Amino acid sequence: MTPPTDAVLEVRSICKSFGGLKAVQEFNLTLPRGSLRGLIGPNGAGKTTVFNLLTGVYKPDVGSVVLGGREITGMRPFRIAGAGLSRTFQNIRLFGELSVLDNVRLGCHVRAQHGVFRSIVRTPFHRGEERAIEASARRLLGVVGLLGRADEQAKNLPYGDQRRLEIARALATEPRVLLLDEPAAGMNSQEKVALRALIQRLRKEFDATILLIEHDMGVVMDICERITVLDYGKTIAEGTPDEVQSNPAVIEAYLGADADAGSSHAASKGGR
Amino acid sequence: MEKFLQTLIDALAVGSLYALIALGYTMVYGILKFINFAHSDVFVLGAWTSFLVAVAAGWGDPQASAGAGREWVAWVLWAATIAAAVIAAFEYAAWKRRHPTDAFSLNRTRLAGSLVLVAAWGWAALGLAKMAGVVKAWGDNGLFSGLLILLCAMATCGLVGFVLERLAYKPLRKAPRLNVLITAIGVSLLLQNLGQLQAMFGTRPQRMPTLLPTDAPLATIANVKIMPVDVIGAATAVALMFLLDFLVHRTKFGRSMRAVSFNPTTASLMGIPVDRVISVTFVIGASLAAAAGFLYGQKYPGLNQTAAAVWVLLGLKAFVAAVVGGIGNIRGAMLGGVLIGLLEFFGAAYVSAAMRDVYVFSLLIVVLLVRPSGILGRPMVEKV
Amino acid sequence: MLVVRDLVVNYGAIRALHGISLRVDQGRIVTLVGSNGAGKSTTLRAISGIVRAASGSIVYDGKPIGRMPPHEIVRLGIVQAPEGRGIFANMTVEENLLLGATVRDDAAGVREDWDRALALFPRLAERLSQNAGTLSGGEQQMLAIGRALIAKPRLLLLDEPSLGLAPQVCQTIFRIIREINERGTTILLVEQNANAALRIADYAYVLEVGDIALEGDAKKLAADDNVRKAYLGVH
Amino acid sequence: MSTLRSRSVEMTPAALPTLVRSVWPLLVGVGVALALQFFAKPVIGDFYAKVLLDIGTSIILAVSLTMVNGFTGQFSIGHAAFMMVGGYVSGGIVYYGSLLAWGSADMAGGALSSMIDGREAPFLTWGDALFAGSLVAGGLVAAVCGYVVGLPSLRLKGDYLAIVTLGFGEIVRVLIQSQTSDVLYTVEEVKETAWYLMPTKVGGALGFSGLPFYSSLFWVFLGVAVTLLVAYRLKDSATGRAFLSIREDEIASEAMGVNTTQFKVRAFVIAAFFAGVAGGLFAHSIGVQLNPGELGFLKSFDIIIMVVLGGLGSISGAAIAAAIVTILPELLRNPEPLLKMWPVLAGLAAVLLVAAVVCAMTGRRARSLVAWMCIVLTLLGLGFGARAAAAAGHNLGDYRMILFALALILMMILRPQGLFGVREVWDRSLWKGIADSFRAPPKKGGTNK
Repeated sequence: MTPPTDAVLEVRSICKSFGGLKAVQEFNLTLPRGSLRGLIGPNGAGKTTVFNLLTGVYKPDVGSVVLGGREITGMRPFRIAGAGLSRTFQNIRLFGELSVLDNVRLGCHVRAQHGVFRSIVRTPFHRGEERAIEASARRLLGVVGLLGRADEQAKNLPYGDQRRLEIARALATEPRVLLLDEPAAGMNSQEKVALRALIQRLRKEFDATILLIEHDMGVVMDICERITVLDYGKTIAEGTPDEVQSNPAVIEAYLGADADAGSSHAASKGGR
Repeated sequence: MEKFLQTLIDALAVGSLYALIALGYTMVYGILKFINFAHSDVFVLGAWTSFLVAVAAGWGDPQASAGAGREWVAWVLWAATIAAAVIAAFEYAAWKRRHPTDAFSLNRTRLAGSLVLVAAWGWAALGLAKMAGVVKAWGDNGLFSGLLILLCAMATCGLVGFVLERLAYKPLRKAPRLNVLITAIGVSLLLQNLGQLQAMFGTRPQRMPTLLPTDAPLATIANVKIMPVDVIGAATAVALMFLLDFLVHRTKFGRSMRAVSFNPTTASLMGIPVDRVISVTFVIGASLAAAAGFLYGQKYPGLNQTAAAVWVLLGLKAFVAAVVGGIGNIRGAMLGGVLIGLLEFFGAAYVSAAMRDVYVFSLLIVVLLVRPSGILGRPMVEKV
Repeated sequence: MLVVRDLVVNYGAIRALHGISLRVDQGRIVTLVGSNGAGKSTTLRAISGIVRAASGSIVYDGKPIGRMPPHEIVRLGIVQAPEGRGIFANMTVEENLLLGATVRDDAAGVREDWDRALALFPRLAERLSQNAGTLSGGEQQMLAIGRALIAKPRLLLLDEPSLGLAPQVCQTIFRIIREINERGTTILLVEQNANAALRIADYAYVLEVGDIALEGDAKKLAADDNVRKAYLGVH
Repeated sequence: MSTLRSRSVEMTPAALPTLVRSVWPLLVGVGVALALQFFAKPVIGDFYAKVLLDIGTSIILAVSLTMVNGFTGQFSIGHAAFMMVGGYVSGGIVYYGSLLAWGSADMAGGALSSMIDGREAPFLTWGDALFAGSLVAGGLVAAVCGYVVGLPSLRLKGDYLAIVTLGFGEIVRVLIQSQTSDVLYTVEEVKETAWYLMPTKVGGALGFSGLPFYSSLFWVFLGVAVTLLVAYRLKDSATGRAFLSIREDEIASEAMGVNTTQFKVRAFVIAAFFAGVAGGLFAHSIGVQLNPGELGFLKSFDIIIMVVLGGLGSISGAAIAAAIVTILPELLRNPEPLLKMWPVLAGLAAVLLVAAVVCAMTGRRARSLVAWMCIVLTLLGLGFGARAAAAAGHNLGDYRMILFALALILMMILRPQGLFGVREVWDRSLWKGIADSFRAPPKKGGTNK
């Protein structure tokens, strides 16, 4: 089967188990260029594991990941980042002691030449590159609205700002596909509105292809075109937000097993 | 054959001491996940404490301890006692005023509780030291004094371990591991250099008084004399290890300890007082190291100053033993200790004596690269 | 029995609970439902003393417990079966159960509760000498609850007992929770599986990102569309 | 959207101004080194010149270790081993090189290399060249060792890596101690010995004696200048940011495309190179005898103290701490120079106190003010304490390690990031924190527009 020409990320039935636990089973995904896909599911459904598999933190047991026509399965994370897959983290992983600007500048690392000798001697190209890096870092900070805080230490930012800084840092790698792991977690409603606007803007300005894990259904249902639902490592549904919301399997995954059958069973036995 | 047998005996005797020290490393690592660098200095401290106690009890050369005034020990004990009594009295009065009917627990006021504990403990150690003197005056041949001195050294170093943990490591429970490691290095340097003070042990090398008979071998096999020192040393070490193994695997406290090392948070949900368990772990580890210090001093009586790399290295080799056996694993530490002892002594006897440290550290590097979790350890996974 | 007032908990810069209030009355099953990251587990962790509240109060039987260390809270009779079951995988089932009895001094009472717990979970009795890590998910959950029961709780805190369990096993667990309650233990149940939790509970709170969105009689809430909204973001 | 590469090319400045900007700091460094050698040394006298020399060597060591422990957060506690390797290589080259070239191992250097005044000598001689070359060679061999030690960092982290570096240091020490034999004294002996045995003729456990004293203020501070320049330029570049990111969060760093293993090894190699150079300078210092027993892990701990106290990752912090750690024992031994300044220090402390009180009264944070005041007061107290102790017949200098050990422990508990953290003395954000304590406290959780 040949992938559709516009698919920038193609995941073919990857599986991963830890010990006896099948964390991810037969996960498939095709992301066309410029699309925004949601990935949802209850706690422990394997969403973050999928991200870890895509970005090389874990190696899939079977299956393949193809990014922009290039097989990246099982590569080390930094190579995958170089190939154009960048992510944010569920539990924010910023470089806390470094300045906000340096965090984003580090994102540019993967596109830079960074020779030790060049850095020490400061060749003209090195200076040019540093300027280019700083310019693009500042531009990205402007996009996420953190330019005014460029010189602060990242750990001193408020929570919502840290989330946005992670997005800017990930964007700085000039990714083909951006993976966002719960960007809205811990944000207040005001910040969430801003986040939605930011994501929309990323799609417009950067032509970004985004895969989004999010628990805040308000955000997911609002901005995603299509949604994939995971439960126990399995894909239980895929479709538009409306389809997913009315899918009985999804409702069961979120609200619990078939309520009536289960409870009547429990009630009949509970009275013993 | 003769050489082989002699090497084997030495290797086992010293290896069991390595194992004893390694236990302290491994237990602390098991619970707090850091290398307690200061542990090897506790070992040296144990040797010096037993030296001081033995000399004070009348063993060895009475000139050796001359000029070192250590009255401050008693002063510190008195100060701790009085402070504890005063604080406890005030707390008791305050408590009674608020809860006329309840029973008072010292737990309520941690400071007084700790001080009472430290003072009582210190007095007990001092009592053991005095008792060693009395026993000597009765005409003991060394065995009984040796036991008392061993206990005294264990008690003293246990106390030191307790205080160190409370003051240096407890404030860092939530700090990054690197910080704790640096603190441990700091504590190690502190112990080494405090020990060199004239009011402590001084800077001159000393000779440990011989308590166990060295002239009459217990048995002779193929021209190799089996000395009481080796047998008693190894037997004590093994006995202590069995005791610890029993404690850890068969008692309620040991269960708590293992629970804390597996997951401190969940352990606290079981009602286990995590901090207390950690304290006790330190105390046990330190007193085992002290025992090793005493026993090692009996076999090799040349005591160097506390910052001498030779003695600190002994402790570090024990650390290697802990890593080789699988750090965090108690039986692994025992196995590792014996392995290191064998490697070192056979290497020294059959290849090159000067390179003995090289074998040990090379083994460490090889083990870490090939099987970082050690022989009996299980690998850890980092969570993303 | 337990009154929580204006509880605020921060994890570093993150505010996990924005000041929630709830009460648990003696003899009841109260449930705390809500989606991921709503702060359910954080609430239980604060009650057990594992995380410290930034402000607010937790009062148990008229006694403030907000500043107590966890092991003393257990001594008071508040026992938690934590999220992810908190099994000590390197110990046997028997040792795990015995750990539950850490705070108890009455050997006879422990034996009684031991028998009772094993009667409740006969599967555990068969596996006493087995390593706890080798148990299946459902058995581990049983072990966690059984272990908590041996501590003789007056207030039992259950954190997502159905997590990762097959539906059938879930039913068994919920049935047993009900049984435990009928024998007089008060239960505060945190669940994501709202349908099942609301079915067995007397009173329920619905948490949404650190705030209580809804509260009320569990049976009434079960029929309320707003619960569904809180979970699935339906507008 | 254009790529970073194409934008970089666009922004590349002209070569000539870049050359000037690249070179001027080094020229300044050479100037300072020359000034120290020819103007400062006669003024401060032999004793303080030697102290200054030691400070310079310590700064090179501390700053080089900062590149590993501070930048990448890998914890090496075997740094003295690289120093030892560099020292022995450099010492061997100079010693036997001089022996073969001039028939004697005596110092054949010019005025640049001299620590002894009033010696009539040309400015620069072939001996100096030999010495400079040997330093580079020592550094390179140490760098190779750094590569070897860096490799385990592919698999090991934190305390495990620390132990491996320590083990490596001990192995090097024992090998030199036990596998080398006496130094050869005459040209004939050298000629009779097979060339491949020469590396073993470096003195064994007794140490490498008879090394000529080439290390002068000029060479040492030239080394300091180069080390500081390299360290700072690395830190302020893509490479340095990659180093720091590994320290901050290795997983995130890898996810951002940093080849963490490669950069860790790079850090080890660079650090080892400079430690090797420092070893060469140390080996040829006046009053020093190169001895493996002195360069064990206790020496490594000395360097760690400097790095940690200065702040893990702060170049200037490490340099300042190195200076303090080196000079403090001397000051404690003879506190008079410090005590001469006591009115200044006391005045400073008073100003800080008043400022802190004013801040506290107006409800502002004054923690950093209080911290600085404590530092000033500690200095004063140490001075007076040392004088009192000296009067009572004690020498506080003997207690220096106790002080440093306590400082290390307290620092970890109270200010875990060290005096300066990752920031440099000239960083605005460092002083902003202090300035902030004068202003109103920042609002919590402010959102961005």
